[in-house]
Amino acid sequence: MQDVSTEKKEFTPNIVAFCCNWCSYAGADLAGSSRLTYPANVKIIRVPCSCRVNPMFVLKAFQRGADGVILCGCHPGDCHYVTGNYYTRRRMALLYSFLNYMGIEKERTRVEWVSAAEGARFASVMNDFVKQVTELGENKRLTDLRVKEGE
Amino acid sequence: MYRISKEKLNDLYAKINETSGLYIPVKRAGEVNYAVWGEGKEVSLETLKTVKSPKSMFFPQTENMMKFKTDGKNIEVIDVREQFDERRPFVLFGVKACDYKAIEVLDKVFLGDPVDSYYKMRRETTTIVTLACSRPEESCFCKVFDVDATAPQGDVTTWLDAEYLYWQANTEKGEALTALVQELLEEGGETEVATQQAQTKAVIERLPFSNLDLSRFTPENLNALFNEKEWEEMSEACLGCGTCTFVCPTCQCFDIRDFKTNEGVIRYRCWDSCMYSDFTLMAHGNSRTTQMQRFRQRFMHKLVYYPSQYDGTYSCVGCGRCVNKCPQNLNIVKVIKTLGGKNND
Amino acid sequence: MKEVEMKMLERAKALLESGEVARVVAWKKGDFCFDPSPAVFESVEELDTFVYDWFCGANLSKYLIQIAKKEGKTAVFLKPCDTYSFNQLVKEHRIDREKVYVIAVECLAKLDVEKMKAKGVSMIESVEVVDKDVHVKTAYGEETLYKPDVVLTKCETCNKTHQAKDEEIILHERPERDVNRFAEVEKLEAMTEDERFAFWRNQLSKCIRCNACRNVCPACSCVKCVFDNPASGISAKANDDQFEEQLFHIIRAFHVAGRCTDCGECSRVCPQNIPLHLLNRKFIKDIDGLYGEFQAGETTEGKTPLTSFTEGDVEPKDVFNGEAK
Amino acid sequence: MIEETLIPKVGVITDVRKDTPDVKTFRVVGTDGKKLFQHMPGQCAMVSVPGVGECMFSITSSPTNEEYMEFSIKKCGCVTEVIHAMEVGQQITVRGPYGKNFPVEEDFKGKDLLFIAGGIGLAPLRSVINYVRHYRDHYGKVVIVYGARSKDDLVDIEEIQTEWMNEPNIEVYLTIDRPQEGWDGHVGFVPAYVKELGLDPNMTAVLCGPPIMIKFTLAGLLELGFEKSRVYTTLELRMKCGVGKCGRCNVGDKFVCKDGPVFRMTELDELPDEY
Amino acid sequence: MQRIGVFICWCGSNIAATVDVEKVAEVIKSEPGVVYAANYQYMCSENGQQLVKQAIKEHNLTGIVIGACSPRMHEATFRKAAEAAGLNPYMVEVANIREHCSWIHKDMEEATEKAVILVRTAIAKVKLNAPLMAGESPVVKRALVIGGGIAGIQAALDIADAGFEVDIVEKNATIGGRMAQIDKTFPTLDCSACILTPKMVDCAQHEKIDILSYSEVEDVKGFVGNFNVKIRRKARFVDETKCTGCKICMEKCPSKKGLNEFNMNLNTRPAIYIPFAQAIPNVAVIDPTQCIKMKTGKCGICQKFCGVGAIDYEQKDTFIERQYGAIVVATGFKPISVDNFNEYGYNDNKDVITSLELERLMNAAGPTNGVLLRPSDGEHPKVITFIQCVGSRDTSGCGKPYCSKICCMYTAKHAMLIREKYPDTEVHVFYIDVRTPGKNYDEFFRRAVEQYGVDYIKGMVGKVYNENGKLMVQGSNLIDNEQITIESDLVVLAAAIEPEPSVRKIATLLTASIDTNNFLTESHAKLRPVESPTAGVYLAGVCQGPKDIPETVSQASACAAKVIGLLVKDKLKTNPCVATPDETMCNGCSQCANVCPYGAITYVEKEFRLGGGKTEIRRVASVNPAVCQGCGACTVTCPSGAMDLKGFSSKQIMSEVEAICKM
Repeated sequence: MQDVSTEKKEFTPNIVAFCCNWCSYAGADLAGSSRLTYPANVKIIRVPCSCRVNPMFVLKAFQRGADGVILCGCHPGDCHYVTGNYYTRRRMALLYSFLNYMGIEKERTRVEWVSAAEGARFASVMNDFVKQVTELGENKRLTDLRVKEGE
Repeated sequence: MYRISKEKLNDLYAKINETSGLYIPVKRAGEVNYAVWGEGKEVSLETLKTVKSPKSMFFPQTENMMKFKTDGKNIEVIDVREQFDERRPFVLFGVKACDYKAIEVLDKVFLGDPVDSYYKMRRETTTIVTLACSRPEESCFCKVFDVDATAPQGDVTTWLDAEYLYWQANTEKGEALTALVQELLEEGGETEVATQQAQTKAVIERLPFSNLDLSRFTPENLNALFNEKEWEEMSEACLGCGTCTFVCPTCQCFDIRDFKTNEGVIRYRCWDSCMYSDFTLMAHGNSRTTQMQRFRQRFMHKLVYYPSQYDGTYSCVGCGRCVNKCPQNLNIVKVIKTLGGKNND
Repeated sequence: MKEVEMKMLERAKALLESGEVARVVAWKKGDFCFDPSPAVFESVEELDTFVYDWFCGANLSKYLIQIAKKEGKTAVFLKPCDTYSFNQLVKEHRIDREKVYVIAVECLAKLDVEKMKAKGVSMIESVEVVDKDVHVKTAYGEETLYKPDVVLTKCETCNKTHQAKDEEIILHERPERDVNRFAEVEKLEAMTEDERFAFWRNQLSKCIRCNACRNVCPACSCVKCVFDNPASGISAKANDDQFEEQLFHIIRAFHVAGRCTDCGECSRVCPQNIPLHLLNRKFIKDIDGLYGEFQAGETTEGKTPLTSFTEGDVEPKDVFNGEAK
Repeated sequence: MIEETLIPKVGVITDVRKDTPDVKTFRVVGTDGKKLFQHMPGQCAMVSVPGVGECMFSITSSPTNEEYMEFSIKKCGCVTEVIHAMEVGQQITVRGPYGKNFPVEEDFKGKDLLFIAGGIGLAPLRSVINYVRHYRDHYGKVVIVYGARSKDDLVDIEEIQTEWMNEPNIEVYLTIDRPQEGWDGHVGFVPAYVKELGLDPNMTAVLCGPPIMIKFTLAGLLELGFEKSRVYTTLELRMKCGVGKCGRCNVGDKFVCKDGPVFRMTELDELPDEY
Repeated sequence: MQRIGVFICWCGSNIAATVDVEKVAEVIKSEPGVVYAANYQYMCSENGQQLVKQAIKEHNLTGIVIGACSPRMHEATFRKAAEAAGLNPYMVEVANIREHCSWIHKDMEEATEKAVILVRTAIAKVKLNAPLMAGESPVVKRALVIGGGIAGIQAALDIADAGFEVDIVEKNATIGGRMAQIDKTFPTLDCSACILTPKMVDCAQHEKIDILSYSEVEDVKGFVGNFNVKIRRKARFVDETKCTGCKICMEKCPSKKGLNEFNMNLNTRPAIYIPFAQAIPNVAVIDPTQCIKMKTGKCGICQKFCGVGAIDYEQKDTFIERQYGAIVVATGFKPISVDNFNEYGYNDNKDVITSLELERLMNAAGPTNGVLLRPSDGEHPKVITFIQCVGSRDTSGCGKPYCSKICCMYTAKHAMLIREKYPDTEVHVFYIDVRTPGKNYDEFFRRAVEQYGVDYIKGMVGKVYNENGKLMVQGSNLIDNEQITIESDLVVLAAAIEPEPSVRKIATLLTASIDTNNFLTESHAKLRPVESPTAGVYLAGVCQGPKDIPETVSQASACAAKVIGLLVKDKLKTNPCVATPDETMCNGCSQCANVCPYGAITYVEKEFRLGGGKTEIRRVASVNPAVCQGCGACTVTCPSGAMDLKGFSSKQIMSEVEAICKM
């Protein structure tokens, strides 16, 4: 596993990760308690279920300057709420495909299923995603320039 | 009077652009709107009606008014108008007679007391070059509002025919601009312009809406007009969108909103429409709850309230954009025909 | 067309006279031959201004949300494409089917006066359509246009048939055509990301946020739109900021995904002629490709693709251009 | 740089009083500790919390107060909710003054004055009442009728009871809608009370309160023989700019922000019924 | 003004070694709204909690943020502490600066910076938190058990023994289910009826149990604690209260050619019948499709002979409605139809039978009185071949993709029983794998092979065909790697089992979810295996997944324990983090109800003021907080944003997003 956080790079992307409380958030906890590393620019927002994530939240993140948004939930079939992540899967498949249709780089968005037992996978997914977004560079297409005005 | 051959227009634009920004009808993604000129842009002076009117030159769709820096409990107000000083002067090019009249309508609002400094600063640093119409269409009715489409005012008036753009300065600003581009101009064109004007006027006479009767739209009839039962029927198809408002050269309603940045707050204003259901919505009520009321407000404002506030000037200039653009074909002409007076039948 | 109009008028009269319906929703004449408006007729006398011609492109179904709530039954003339919107609204409990009397009327495509004008025709006085020829009389003379060039964009690829009717007035059958309504979407999909971005940037930069697309859209029937609601966190007015332009159209397309019947009104009403239907069609194409063909408004019951799922659905990462990798 | 009315001044909250369960009065001065600007009774100001929004409020303190100005604000929307959560020392922005004031230096001069207020409607009247008190000898008799839903909803009851009621030549009549423990004053609605009091119809009257109260009180006054031309009230509509340009607060050809908020009843009669 | 208190935990050196906790507290102090910020070695300790409580009181805090370990660890702890200090427990947010920060980063500066952002994010959220109160709903102290097999019987008995009323709804004329059809049970080989029938009798005699046999659930409304169930009592044409079970009607009935379902149609029964001798209730039922009187109007013999006048040809279905606090679904299974498997020739050869048919052929009360005779000619079979995995683990589409779990064991049981009773019989078993996990199971299987000499052949059967009256079983022997053909007298197919088809309707009524194989889905595969996602609905037996008798009984008892746990409560506390619609914005479009896995959303018509004195009636969503589990699926489906989730509101999440992005 490559840990990109140790490489000093000019551009460090800002990554927002939405994690469902029951699987992925717990997976992230396990990554922590296993002392696995992933870059500090990944920040996690806890939601009850991946199906709570509204496309508005994803767009809001990009507006406010996120360079990548990743959505993590239980593996299909393992949803704490039985069917939540099935809806997530459809919504996000369509949303991400649509964003790409509008010319937004598809590497900026991702959905991953991470169970509570997959701490290592959580870390490797995050490392991989950070690497991918770093290579892509800054989000310029879906950001609100006003946000950074005055900086 | 001067003229410049059409082939040389690009040189004219480039010359103007050396010292001033140039705001001119440009075709982008199939539609012609006023935009800042630049090399390679597709200028379209022939287009009779730009989708948006040139009002956005002085009253942009969105405009930052000030910024706030907040630090704990403290607020600092930052005046963004200082950027105006550094701004280049502008030339607004190709304004039709109706749109020029519309700027006069806006002037009364924004330059009246208290002066709107944002508008004023833009207005003062802009030279307006108008362009006479030569091929008006059925939705035009500027004649009703005493606009002469063939002889628009402005700092410079121009006419366009198949070969030349004819040029006449009217004001000091206009003279200055003329001097700047003098090298590209040659004398002549009086007869061509006169011929074109005569032809166009003849067409205007024949336009279906050229003889609308506005006689009932007077302040005395305000309440009577307000209470007409026809408003209900006229507005029943209204979607409550803002198309008519936003393409209108005289509509000037705006909203003031705040946007949170990482550092503070930007307070900006943006176009708003009296056709929108939340336009007059307050926390504890709304003075115009139905679309009929909002529809009535818009046309009463154009034809009665505004004239009552500003010496009888209508705030419609007959450009016909709403006639062309209303999704459901409602428009001010239908209102005038219904309520304007007996000579409309 | 005249015959159809006469028949419709006859029925409207009969329905109003007999008291079977309290009102008829249809179109009324405008100032020209090409600018009819939707209208509600409550008496036989009012029918003087009734019209049904080549320019009645407006979809009447959304008006029924409010109008059908009134006392008594409402009759409405619906073209094939309008019936899908109507059904979708019935499905979403916005219209009480029992209170509406649907008269299905024929449509052989509607004309777009803007396209006609763009062909250089102005001062139009009358229009007659014979087969594929559009004969236009203008103040400057007569011209003939090729009909497929000047129909509304939404009619170009339409193959819709009436999905709801209590009776029908159809004198001419419209032949089934072999058209691919996704051709334009596919063209965009074939572009590079950068090209697509440039395309949409160019188009959406024209947007003036007049909300015509939203307000005309039968799927956008929210009591209060998120964009008008300060509490939603994304409310906005006429911002011409790049992000806001994108946000509005992305969220709008997403909100109607699975519910959009592809009636094409959004593109018809856009004052800047932004091809908004290409946004909605992308969702439709993706849904068809990924989850099986689905046409919103075919039925008045059942779930939409976004409110259902299968266990084997494709993973988001495997979706590209509407197909699973 | 030319002046711009839309750019506000920064104000500091120096005092917060809780008047009723949903009304608080905020005292505001400039960052230099001085009063932000001069105004006349009945005029309004735009108060804002950057990032939240702006709202128009009538200035409730008297112009004769040279130290500060006050706003009595009822909690009823997102801006007011945020303002209500503010504490002493916090800053807000203020711009104004806007609108036409009560004709205190013209029509009111030398007249007997009747002030009738309901609930938060006292806010704009406080300014004019205290102005009149300050220039007491310029005016005749002063009668104040003030009512609210309950005694807890009477705004500024302390000032009324300790100052106004103890002043000679000022008659104060308080009423609440329903009987309440600890209240031994009048009980009943304002319109009825006004009729009960049998007031002198030659007074110049100012009405302020909820539309329904104004409607019935006006009817009562007319019955008593008051003339419409000598009855004033204030209107409240949605405002954004405050200077008659943004286009939303008009009633017919009048803008409430610019031509109001003070209107003579006869003026209102000429306007279309849309407020 | 909000008054937020922030508490940064060192967690000994777990956090403090990588995050400069003092600096975090210092930086956070100047955040708008923060009036108190502290750091402490162990926030979760008694002293740490005390610090929180004290600060809440002293600084009059309106919300607190704890920067510490994962909220999954101590959120509840701090909520309790807050509550003890008089602050609503939901005004607490935890910033995870251990698992998500100090433990994954090495660089102190970087980790400290991140910790600040995480705490800021939590502050942004807590500022929008609202005090939440857990709601309450009453509990009806009666349970419904759907299905009267061993699962239903066991669950009902356990619940009733705890003192609660239980109704068993059984669609057949008697309870007992599949277990009643089985001859012997593995691995003990004791008689199925001997252990089942006493339990059936217990049910019948239990004063708290009401058996509604020959009945079906028609409609279910309500929610956990308050289900309202409509039950159809099918007409049995015999008055249950009068019939004594004397069976004289059965003797006299002239129409005796009905197929005996209980015996897998291997013999016949009269039109009026009691399914089997020990049936509970011991009451006859008339098959109206077979009864001469009912078909032609002539006959009426049973009525003539019935001593108590119990026969009523005019009887109609009746409906009863009852309230329940909890529902146990125990609808059981059926063997799949083997018609699809042409290769085994089931339809063409009478001597190709299924395992359940074999059970009846070996049962003393069965069609052959327990003597193993083959169906075609009544001869003793000398060579018997068993084929396992018929339709199980089958991905071809003909069968089921799952393992039916019980077949290996019952086939071993059959083989062993046959070898014991008829030692001269040759027994072959074709198997793919033999799966024998379970107490004494493998030993049992080995006994069959080693002690009883059953011939186990690893391999698949390609074809069974009749050649000169002999059944030729052609298959492969994978161990010897050869094709073999076994000439057999009887072929027994270990058919897969599938959920009883009626479960689909019941699942719909209960809004309980069902998987692609029609098994009911449990709330959590590991941790809540007996609960349905629909609160108050529990799953017992094969309706939830293949299992054998001991497992079924365990699950039934587990269900009972869950039901008892629910019914002992007078009121249910509901999760306050539930969805709520803003009715003024709701379109009533039903999209939210379409995605709700719990059926928590219903619609009501409400009147709204429009202004100007006008009103309108609109259909709006209404969420039952007792049923909603707070997943939030509805909130995203709602286009107008009318539906929001308490505790995770859109505004809260968006303000978290904003705080995170502001680097």
